[in-house]
Amino acid sequence: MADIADLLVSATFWAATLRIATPYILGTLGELVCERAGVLNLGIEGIMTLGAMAGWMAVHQGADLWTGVLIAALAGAVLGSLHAVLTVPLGLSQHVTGIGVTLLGTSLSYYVYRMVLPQVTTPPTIEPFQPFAIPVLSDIPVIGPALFSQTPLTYVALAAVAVVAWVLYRTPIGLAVRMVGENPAAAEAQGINVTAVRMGAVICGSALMAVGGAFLTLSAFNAFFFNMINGRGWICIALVVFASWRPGKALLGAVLFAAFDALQLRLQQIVGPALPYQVFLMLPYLLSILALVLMSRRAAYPRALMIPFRKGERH
Amino acid sequence: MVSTPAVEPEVVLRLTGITKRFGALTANDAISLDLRRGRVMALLGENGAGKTTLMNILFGHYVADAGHIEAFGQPLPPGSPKAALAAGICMVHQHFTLADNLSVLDNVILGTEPLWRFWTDRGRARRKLVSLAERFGLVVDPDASVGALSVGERQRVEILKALYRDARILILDEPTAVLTPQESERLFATLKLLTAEGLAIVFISHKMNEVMAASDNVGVLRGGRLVAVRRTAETNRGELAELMIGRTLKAPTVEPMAAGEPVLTLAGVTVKAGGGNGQGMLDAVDLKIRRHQIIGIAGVSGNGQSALADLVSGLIVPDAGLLEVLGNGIARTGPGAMVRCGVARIPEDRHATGLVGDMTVWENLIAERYRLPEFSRFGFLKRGAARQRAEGVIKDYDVRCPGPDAVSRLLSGGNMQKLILGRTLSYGPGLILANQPTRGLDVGAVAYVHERLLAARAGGAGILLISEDLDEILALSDQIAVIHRGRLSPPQPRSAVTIRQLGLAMAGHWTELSEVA
Amino acid sequence: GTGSDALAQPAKIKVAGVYTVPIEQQWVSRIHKALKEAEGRGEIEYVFAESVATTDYERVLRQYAEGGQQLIVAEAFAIERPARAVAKDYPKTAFLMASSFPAAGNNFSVFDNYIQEPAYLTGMIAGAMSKTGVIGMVGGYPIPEVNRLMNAFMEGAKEAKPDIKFMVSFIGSWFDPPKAKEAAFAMIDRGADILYAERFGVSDAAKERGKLAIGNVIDTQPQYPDTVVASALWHMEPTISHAITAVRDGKFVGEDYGQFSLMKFKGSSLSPLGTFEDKVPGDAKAKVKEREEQIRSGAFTVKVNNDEPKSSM
Amino acid sequence: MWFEPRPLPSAALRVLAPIAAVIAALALCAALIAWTGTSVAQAYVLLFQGSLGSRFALAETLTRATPLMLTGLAAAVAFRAKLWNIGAEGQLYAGALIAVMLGGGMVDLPVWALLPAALIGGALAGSALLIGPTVLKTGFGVDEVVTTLLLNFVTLLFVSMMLEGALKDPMGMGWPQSAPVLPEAELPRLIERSRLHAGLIIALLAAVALWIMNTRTTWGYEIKAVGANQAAAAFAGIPVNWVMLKVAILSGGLAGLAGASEIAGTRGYLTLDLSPGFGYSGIVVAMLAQLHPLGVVVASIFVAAIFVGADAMSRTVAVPNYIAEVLVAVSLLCVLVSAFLVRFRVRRTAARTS
Ligand SMILES: Nc1ncnc2c1ncn2[C@@H]1O[C@H](COP(=O)(O)OP(=O)(O)OP(=O)(O)O)[C@@H](O)[C@H]1O
Ligand SMILES: Nc1ncnc2c1ncn2[C@@H]1O[C@H](COP(=O)(O)OP(=O)(O)OP(=O)(O)O)[C@@H](O)[C@H]1O
Ligand SMILES: [Mg+2]
Ligand SMILES: [Mg+2]
Repeated sequence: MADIADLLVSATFWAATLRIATPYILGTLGELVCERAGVLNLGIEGIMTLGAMAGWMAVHQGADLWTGVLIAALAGAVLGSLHAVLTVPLGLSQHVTGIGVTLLGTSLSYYVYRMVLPQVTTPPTIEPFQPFAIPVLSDIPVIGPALFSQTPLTYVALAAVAVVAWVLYRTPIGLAVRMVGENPAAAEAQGINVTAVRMGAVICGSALMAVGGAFLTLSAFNAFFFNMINGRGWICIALVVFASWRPGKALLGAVLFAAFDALQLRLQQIVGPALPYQVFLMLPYLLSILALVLMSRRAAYPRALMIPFRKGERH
Repeated sequence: MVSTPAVEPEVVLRLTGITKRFGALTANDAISLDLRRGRVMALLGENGAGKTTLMNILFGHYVADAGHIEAFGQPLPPGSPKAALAAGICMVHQHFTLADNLSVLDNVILGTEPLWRFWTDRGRARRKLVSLAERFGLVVDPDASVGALSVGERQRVEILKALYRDARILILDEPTAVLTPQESERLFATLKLLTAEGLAIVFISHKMNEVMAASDNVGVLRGGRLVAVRRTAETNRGELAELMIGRTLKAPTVEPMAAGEPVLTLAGVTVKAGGGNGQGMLDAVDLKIRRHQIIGIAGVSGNGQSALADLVSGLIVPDAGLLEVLGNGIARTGPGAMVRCGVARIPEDRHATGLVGDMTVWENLIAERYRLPEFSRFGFLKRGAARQRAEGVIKDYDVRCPGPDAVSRLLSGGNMQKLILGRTLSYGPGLILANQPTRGLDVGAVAYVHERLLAARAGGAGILLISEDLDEILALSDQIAVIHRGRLSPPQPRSAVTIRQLGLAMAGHWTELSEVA
Repeated sequence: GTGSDALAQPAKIKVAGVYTVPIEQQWVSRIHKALKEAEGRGEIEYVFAESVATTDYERVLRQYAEGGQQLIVAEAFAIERPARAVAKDYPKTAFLMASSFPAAGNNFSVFDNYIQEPAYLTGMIAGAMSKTGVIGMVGGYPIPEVNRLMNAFMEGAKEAKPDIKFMVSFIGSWFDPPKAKEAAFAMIDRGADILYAERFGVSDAAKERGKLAIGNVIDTQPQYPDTVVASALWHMEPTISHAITAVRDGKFVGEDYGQFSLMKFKGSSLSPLGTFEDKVPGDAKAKVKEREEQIRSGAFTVKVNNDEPKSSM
Repeated sequence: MWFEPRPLPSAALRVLAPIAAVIAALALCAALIAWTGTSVAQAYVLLFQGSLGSRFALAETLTRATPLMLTGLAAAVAFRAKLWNIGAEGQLYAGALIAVMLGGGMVDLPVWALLPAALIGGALAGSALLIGPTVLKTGFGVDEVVTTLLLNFVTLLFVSMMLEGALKDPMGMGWPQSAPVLPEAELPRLIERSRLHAGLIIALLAAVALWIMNTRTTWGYEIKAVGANQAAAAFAGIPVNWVMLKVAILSGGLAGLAGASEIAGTRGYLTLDLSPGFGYSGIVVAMLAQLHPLGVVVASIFVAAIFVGADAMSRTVAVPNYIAEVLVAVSLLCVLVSAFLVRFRVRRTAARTS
């Protein structure tokens, strides 16, 4: 027990937590932006895979890392706009379209990867982002090494939380996004182009998710693997609900989830297999379901989530 | 307002040849219309005449198939609410367009500033809103969540939205439909202030007295065509009604009848769960309905009518009190149980709860009885029997449709309502729940429904009539009760109440009603 | 029918590889490489299918068998029974399958990565190189193929430093390098200075933190010149050429090819120390050299221990 | 540009639309195939041969179609009631888990009862797993999309725990896999030297039964009404929650049965890679079939044929086998769009009179 307590106050543990959390933070934020605008994006798993592949591939083909991030975002935006076109102006079922987008994103990523790199016997690698200690801040005991010696994309993710929160709650466009997710007819009556705002949100959200995917290949690791996203996208979907559609809570949820994972990896070595490691892995899912049940009655979920809005139709 | 100055003010809005089709239906047919500064133009017309469609085109929700619009001499780009707003046109919709989860301020400022800015100046926005509210007597808390507001307050927010944008042309689509007479009066006082400042107003209403009192001009739509424009001062109710429906209207006659044994008894019925924000529940309600008797329930929507209707429909159970239907004390109630003991239920919203739009006519007809031996055996449907019955109802109730296999979504509202009547009334019920039975129907259909209800009354049914239309209540009921905040006033004979008293009672002043008793 | 015709040039043998994972995966890459080389020498015609879901695995086997492939090299691990059923159905086709179970019949041979010998040697080196006396080991799942190498490695390390401690964790996935990396970081945080890199991702963690790593199956020193000290290499060439010869001569029978992965048959080896040639202490190198000789000569045998390795901290 | 509903789409349009969609999908993917330098025509011919062109190919296609048919029916029956069961994957594993336990002789059963017990037990396990989310939906308004999705992971982890724990095959050399079912618990083969097993018959019977249920029975009637307009159904006296529960039992049961039939029919024992996403593909199948049970049969064979054919094609010409999934994904999206175009016609913004 003392071991575990030590662990929980160690800087390395929290540094690991933040590292593990980064793709979840970005993915959850991306999904949150989509859902705030009223569009469920189950394409997240495929979009993250495509982001991971595209970003990595760009760097492997000679681009620098930040260009890689940009390309990942672009690729995510492109796949996201497919989801956006099908679900917003056409108003197709958001679940099914999302599953189709995931299937397309993953399979297309694998296909392209294999086409570009047909005969490899070891996974080709790139030089990934290195941890970057922010001067002064990283010297603060415990918090410094935990928070401020991360790779740049982690800082990007943390900044993204603040930016998304600011945009949603403090700017006119954010109000428009929230409004089209609550009552698109009302937004339209105020001169807001619902289709454009929803599509824009889905596209931007998808770009964020894709950067979350690219973190895995450009920062957390240096090669692209099939199955690399490994269900992380689905977890983001749950985290959005867990976070009651709020960016701050999304950060909290992602960090909590990651802390469980980091703890699990360490507990295996401390207490050995006292509990099967699967139990730890299950916890975040079960907690999310519990959170859903607890807040279902008063959840401030976007009222127009999953309800299509076609211009010129009776509502 | 009625007196017209010698010089007409300038035209601020001009519609020319507006035509709009939905599939085979022509909702607007070459409509041309002028609106002048500081004037109030009322639009009249039956349900489905195309009033809302016209306004939706004006405001850019729909794009017209033909025709064009000029505001202040400039052509208005079609299909863009944004352009309409920029031209100073604001619209208060028939159904409120507010986001419940957002604050009043958020609802008001949305879209009033360039989208691409780094922040919103809420302080300034709040000051402007508060000063507007004070000037026009539209007090509402800017930080309240819209979901927590009453209907009247929401209406105020809608108007504030328009004022905040410095509207020069204001469209009000049936703004008084959900207000008490007193709230309506307040609204018209506000409108007077606005026109004095030069605002031009279009308002749509079915209430003739409001039209006569508040408008300068009246336009009448029928079947999508603008059949007449009149100076309000130079016309009268009779002429307008005839223009609207093409014939004069005969009021239904209610033969006096001796009431029989009770078919519905409510004693101290209380419903706690139910409608949102504390409204819509029932509080110790007593009510008795007998055979050959129609009891009308008047009230502003959201005061417990839904709970009362749901109770009699079998959708909810009372938390306390006694409910007796046709001699059965109802303990384990449910829609099925109600149907089986002889209750006919006409729901408030035929689209949402009355019919399953994507199912056929025959499927909808058996919805209440599909598990009875009449329509199924061993879990298999007797499709032949069901179709046969559908054919019978189609004939008896004059349901205009291609046949039993027609998809009911494609029926017009009147025919949907006939279908529902056929589904329930043909079994000779002892109790009828008629919840807004004629809402959204054209006059012919309204007359048909009334005729059927009166026939059922003559045949021995007791009828619970819930309606927001006071004229309907006054025309059909033997006795009238008013519901307010879940409490039901004692029923009064129809002859003993006036519209004014009802209006006050609906606003909670029951004493007005009991004084006459 | 494998008979050669009148021409001096013997007909190429048709070989198919069927893999459940992509060909980049270390394990499969060794098989793929050996077959590619045989193809390059003109001995075989080689086709393969990668990332075959286990559900589809039997079909692919059957399709290759139906399609006239003479030798099918594949993994039978998760589909042991169907694979053996297919072999029964196609007695004329030679099956060389990775398996923990014995060979069967006349056409079902088995092989596996029995590279515990070089693993033992890398353990000796790791033991000698560790300053903290703590070694971290990250694996996918505790399966025999992983366990026996880890166990041999641990034995070797203990020979070099009897009081050495181990941390073992399994990440529950074959393909999550970021996660393997995190597991490795966790071990480094707790004092490990040498990591046994069973999965991709572990060496990266070591590299990032300036620690050392021991490779497994393939030589990753070129990618991590300052990190990977030594690796236990697997060479599929002896196994493959034995099988090809057997098929060509019509003498293929069900036998256990496991021995061809032993050092004696050059089926495995200790990688050259390369960049670490001068960094590994001389006496350690000498001891390793000695053991290596003994293993080759048969004077020393490394135990095959398939039990799940446990942490000793 | 906007979309105007068609009052009554013609039958021809409804039949032709999915076909046109599939052709569009093949055309779109032609670009990917052309990228490899392979002749597109040859590739599609090979795809056809590899999926339907021989007895063996056909048997394989049908083998792969069997679980898809069952998960497709699971999705179709649930979606018809607007119960968005995204959890067929987890339910499939739950079914497989129970099937392998019962079929492996964990409970003492007479040999003749092993197979039925494994199948029924598997189906019930799938049902049980969907009942939770359904009750949460009807009782608390918890979105079932998220709960069923999350339960997939929980179930997989649970199965993984069992496979590394209580159910681990003592003869499995440490692999995370269960002991095999007894031979009596295996489904009989339909064709010698192929994997085609009686699970196909079960799936076909299930499809026909569901079709009859949908069109002829009160259950089908209730489900349709609840799915099309829940409020109206409740008002008419249809017990909505109970219908939802029935749907959950059916849907989860079918998905569970898919797992049980894979165990008893093709695999014999349980591993964590029993299903290459059959649960998710079932959704694709159901949508392709527009939720019609007999359509599911066709659609599952179609999806299986694309998978098997593209896989075979990729092994003959140099096209990566990931093309199979790309084709399925593109087909799904095309079918969605085509279904939309059946319901709506596209209109240019008319009469921009300005
Ligand atoms: N988006 C639409 N799609 C199809 N039909 C429509 C649409 N909007 C309106 N209609 C039809 O056009 C006709 C005119 O409707 P509209 O709403 O303008 O009537 P209204 O005069 O406002 O009636 P009410 O008094 O009920 O408000 C009706 O028959 C209506 O069903
Ligand atoms: N959304 C729609 N799609 C197709 N046809 C429609 C649609 N709306 C209306 N129609 C057609 O227009 C006609 C008029 O329908 P509508 O529902 O407006 O009648 P209504 O009498 O105004 O009923 P209600 O007031 O209850 O809406 C119907 O016959 C119907 O076929
Ligand atoms: Mg209407
Ligand atoms: Mg209207």
